[in-house]
Amino acid sequence: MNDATESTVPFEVTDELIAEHGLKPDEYTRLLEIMGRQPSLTELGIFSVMWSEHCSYKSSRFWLKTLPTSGACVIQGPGENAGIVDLGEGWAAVFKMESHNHPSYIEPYQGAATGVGGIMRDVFTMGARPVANLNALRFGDPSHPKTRHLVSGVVSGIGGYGNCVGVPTVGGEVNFDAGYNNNILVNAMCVGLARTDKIFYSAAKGVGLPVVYVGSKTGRDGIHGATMASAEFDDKSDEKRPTVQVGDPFTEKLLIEACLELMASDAIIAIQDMGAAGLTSSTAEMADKGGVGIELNLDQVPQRETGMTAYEMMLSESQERMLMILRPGSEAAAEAVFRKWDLDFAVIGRTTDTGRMIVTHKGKVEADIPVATLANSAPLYERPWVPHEPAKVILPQWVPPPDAGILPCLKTLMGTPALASRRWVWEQYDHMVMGDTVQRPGGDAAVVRVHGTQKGIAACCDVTPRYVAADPEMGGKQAVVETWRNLTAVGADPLAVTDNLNFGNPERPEIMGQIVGAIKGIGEACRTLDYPVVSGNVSLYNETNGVGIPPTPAIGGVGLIPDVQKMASVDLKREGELLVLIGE
Amino acid sequence: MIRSAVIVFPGSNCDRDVKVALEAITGFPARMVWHGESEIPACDLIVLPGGFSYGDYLRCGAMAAHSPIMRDVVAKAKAGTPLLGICNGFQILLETGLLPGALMRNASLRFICRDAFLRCETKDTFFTRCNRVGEVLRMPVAHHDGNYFADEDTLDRLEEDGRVVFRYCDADGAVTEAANPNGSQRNIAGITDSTGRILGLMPHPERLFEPQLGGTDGRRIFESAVVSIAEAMVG
Amino acid sequence: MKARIKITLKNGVLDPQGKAIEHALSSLGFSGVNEVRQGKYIEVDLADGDAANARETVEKMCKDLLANTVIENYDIEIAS
Amino acid sequence: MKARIKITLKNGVLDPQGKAIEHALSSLGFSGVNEVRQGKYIEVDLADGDAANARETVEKMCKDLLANTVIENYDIEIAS
Ligand SMILES: Nc1ncnc2c1ncn2[C@@H]1O[C@H](COP(=O)(O)OP(=O)(O)O)[C@@H](O)[C@H]1O
Repeated sequence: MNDATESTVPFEVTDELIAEHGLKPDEYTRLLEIMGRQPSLTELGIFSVMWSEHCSYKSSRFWLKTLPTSGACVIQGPGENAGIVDLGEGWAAVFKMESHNHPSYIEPYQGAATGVGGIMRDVFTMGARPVANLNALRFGDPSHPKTRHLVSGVVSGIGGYGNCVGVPTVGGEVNFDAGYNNNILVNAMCVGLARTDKIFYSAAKGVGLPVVYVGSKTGRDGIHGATMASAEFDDKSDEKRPTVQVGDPFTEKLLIEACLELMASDAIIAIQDMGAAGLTSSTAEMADKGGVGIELNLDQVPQRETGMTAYEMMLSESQERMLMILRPGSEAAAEAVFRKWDLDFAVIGRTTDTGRMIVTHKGKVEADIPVATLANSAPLYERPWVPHEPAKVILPQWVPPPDAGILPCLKTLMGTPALASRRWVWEQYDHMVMGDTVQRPGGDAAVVRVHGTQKGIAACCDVTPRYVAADPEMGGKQAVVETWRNLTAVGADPLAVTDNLNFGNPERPEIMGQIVGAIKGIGEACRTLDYPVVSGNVSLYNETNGVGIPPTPAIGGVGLIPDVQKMASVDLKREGELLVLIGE
Repeated sequence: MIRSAVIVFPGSNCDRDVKVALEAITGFPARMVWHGESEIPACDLIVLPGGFSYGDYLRCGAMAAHSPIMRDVVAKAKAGTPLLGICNGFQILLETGLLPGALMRNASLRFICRDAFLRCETKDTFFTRCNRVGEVLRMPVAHHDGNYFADEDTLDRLEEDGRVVFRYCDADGAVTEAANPNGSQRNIAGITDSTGRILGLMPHPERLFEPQLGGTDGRRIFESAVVSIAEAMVG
Repeated sequence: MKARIKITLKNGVLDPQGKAIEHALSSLGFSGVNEVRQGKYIEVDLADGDAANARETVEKMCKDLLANTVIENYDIEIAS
Repeated sequence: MKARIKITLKNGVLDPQGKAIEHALSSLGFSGVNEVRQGKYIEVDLADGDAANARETVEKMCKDLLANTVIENYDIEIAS
């Protein structure tokens, strides 16, 4: 063990410092055992983000493993930046959904915008051009004083980012419930298109390879963002505000074009976006997957601010950045591509055969950690849970018919926030850019053509939290099945799903019971329908002062329409046509 | 052979859409020209596409108007090469001064993406010769800054010279306030220069040029251009 | 009574617009630009003629609406 | 050397953003607001230490790029 580690920042490990890093006392003990010495501040920061709920899935991983993730169409299941399914004739759909709940509550415009930016990076990282964005949004009671501000900020943030990048936002859902008054949900989904022989992965396979940083410069953005995303809110959360990140969709657009341009050559061995926990998790994951060590020289990292410490650079969540492992000798050609698009490009390190992640800054070793341990040592909790007692069934005949008559009731229903038209939302999204939107928002599922072909990709997202609250397992199934129905309704063959599991504090057994129930339900429905889960995201601790959100496992479904001429849509085409009701 | 060129700025995002429409309608490949080039190869039509050049930062179109390629765009347009600016392209045309006025933030302050109806006000331009005056076309708008502004004198002059090409209207062709999606003065959706060869418009004709996309009204602008080009070739 | 309000991004908050302007200036041939930051400038014309009152009102306007205090600072100048 | 630039809409030019703010202020209960106008505020940090030079450069930046002089005025303040 190398114990020459010095920190440029003097510090003392206090209980507060450990707590501030979101680590429990026993987790810190475990860290000490792994390191065999006291960690430097940078090392403490690195472990804290890697072990955060957000990065490590420590509460949900045990149950996520029960989901069906394989199937005839699956090219890549969970475990990479996004899932991939085969569309035939050399085409693949790459997709994933991810939450940006906490940041969006604190700064709705930027929080939502950076959520969209992040999920698009997950998709184009794999070699896909993003072709459709969707989003699942939950807000509090419409009459709550904050709701209006949050809705308008989130919607314009999603539009502001997606419209500028030029990827159509074609679908999603918006709902209101007092249970989200203090914890809104912003789940963004992106679908991309790739050629099956041009898919890129994140494993840094090979020793002595250049580690390359591209995109925007690093600033002190969102330091601790990843741990914040897993910490409960309290009334003092206003104080955490400066960790908000600002998105730069213009740079993202350039980054997409530059990455896709370089991907057309054979220069890239591995690539990964710097999402939550930025440089830390991208380097750790790439090195771990490749079975190599990695050396970083932070002096080479493009910096936006002066005097940044190693700690800050390793934890920064500055947006619009990517990390690549290049084939030796291709640096100059790669650099030319990024310079053409006015993006930063820097070789910041090298892969090694030491199996260690060694971070140096200003001539000092700031972190020296075994890669495999760092990437795989996160605690795994099988948290106690209590099965949820399903709510009593209510039979229709128990509900008295309304006095007012059907028509006024229908009008009232259509005017409620739950059912009212969402046109106000999707008209703020450019849903037609790229010229392939053949079914616009407002129907059961959106459809975009596979560019230059007659194939269509159908996508939708759904969940009804009320059902999940009443019976997590049934509610989980219902959400999966609803996406299935929506895809079939436009004439698509459903292929696979992504999910975004939004819940309260998993350390409470009744919440854990909801999580377990919902995952069981989702798993069963997906297995039965041969409709595998290829990617997803978990967002826990969505609660304030001990009150959790309604359980909200959002499901994003993707299907294939072999010939868009045969697509179906909701609009009634002609007068005098027959209406048929099928099903029970 | 019809040679069209689409200028690509950093942040353009309707460049491919326009290329696809141009190629489908003219039957010939369209050339993409990077903003950093200094010259556009000789061509019969130049298009400045929609998008968010330079992120729409500072003012929409302001930075793109200073791109190296714009010197040649302006020179060629002044020498008679037809020039079409769509959405962000229209904003760029105003920033270069090739067309008068400015596009301000939408009156609602919101980005708006939906079909709009346009009344064609003149057929005496390169891009509308196949239209009827008073004809109603359906075309999508998708913008945050499409609120056309010019001072009263300029507006009067544009009207007198027949340079207002399209106005927002309802499905029946009535030019009403309710049909105005963005607060544009006098419901103006598109204007031309005095020669009728430079057209700037906010709606996107390339988004409705084939039945699968939901309509074909957008074709008309490109078809007029094709007829005009063919006629110029015949002489 | 006029209030002139400058709204600027807090230190360290990314300013994509400023960055793009910086870049555009340099490609226009302006050298020696270290940094550009873009903010908003708002003029509010108030009926109230009392400067102290006006400042207090405008302060509240900034907090409630004009500035996004999560990422922005504001600076108020009252002119008669 | 820092240049502070205020860019405002010319008189008579429609200001949708100002109008919307005016409206929002009144619905928040702020009364007595005659008018609101929104402009831009840009800070340029220059390497050059000479105030007269700086003003001239920034003047040119405004004309060339920062302001659209068809609809906007600008005002430059040089601070050291
Ligand atoms: N609810 C879920 N269901 C299935 N897979 C999941 C779920 N949540 C996360 N995953 C998978 O776990 C992996 C890690 O996800 P995540 O940490 O969100 O990626 P990122 O590094 O992009 O943030 C991904 O491959 C993701 O698809």
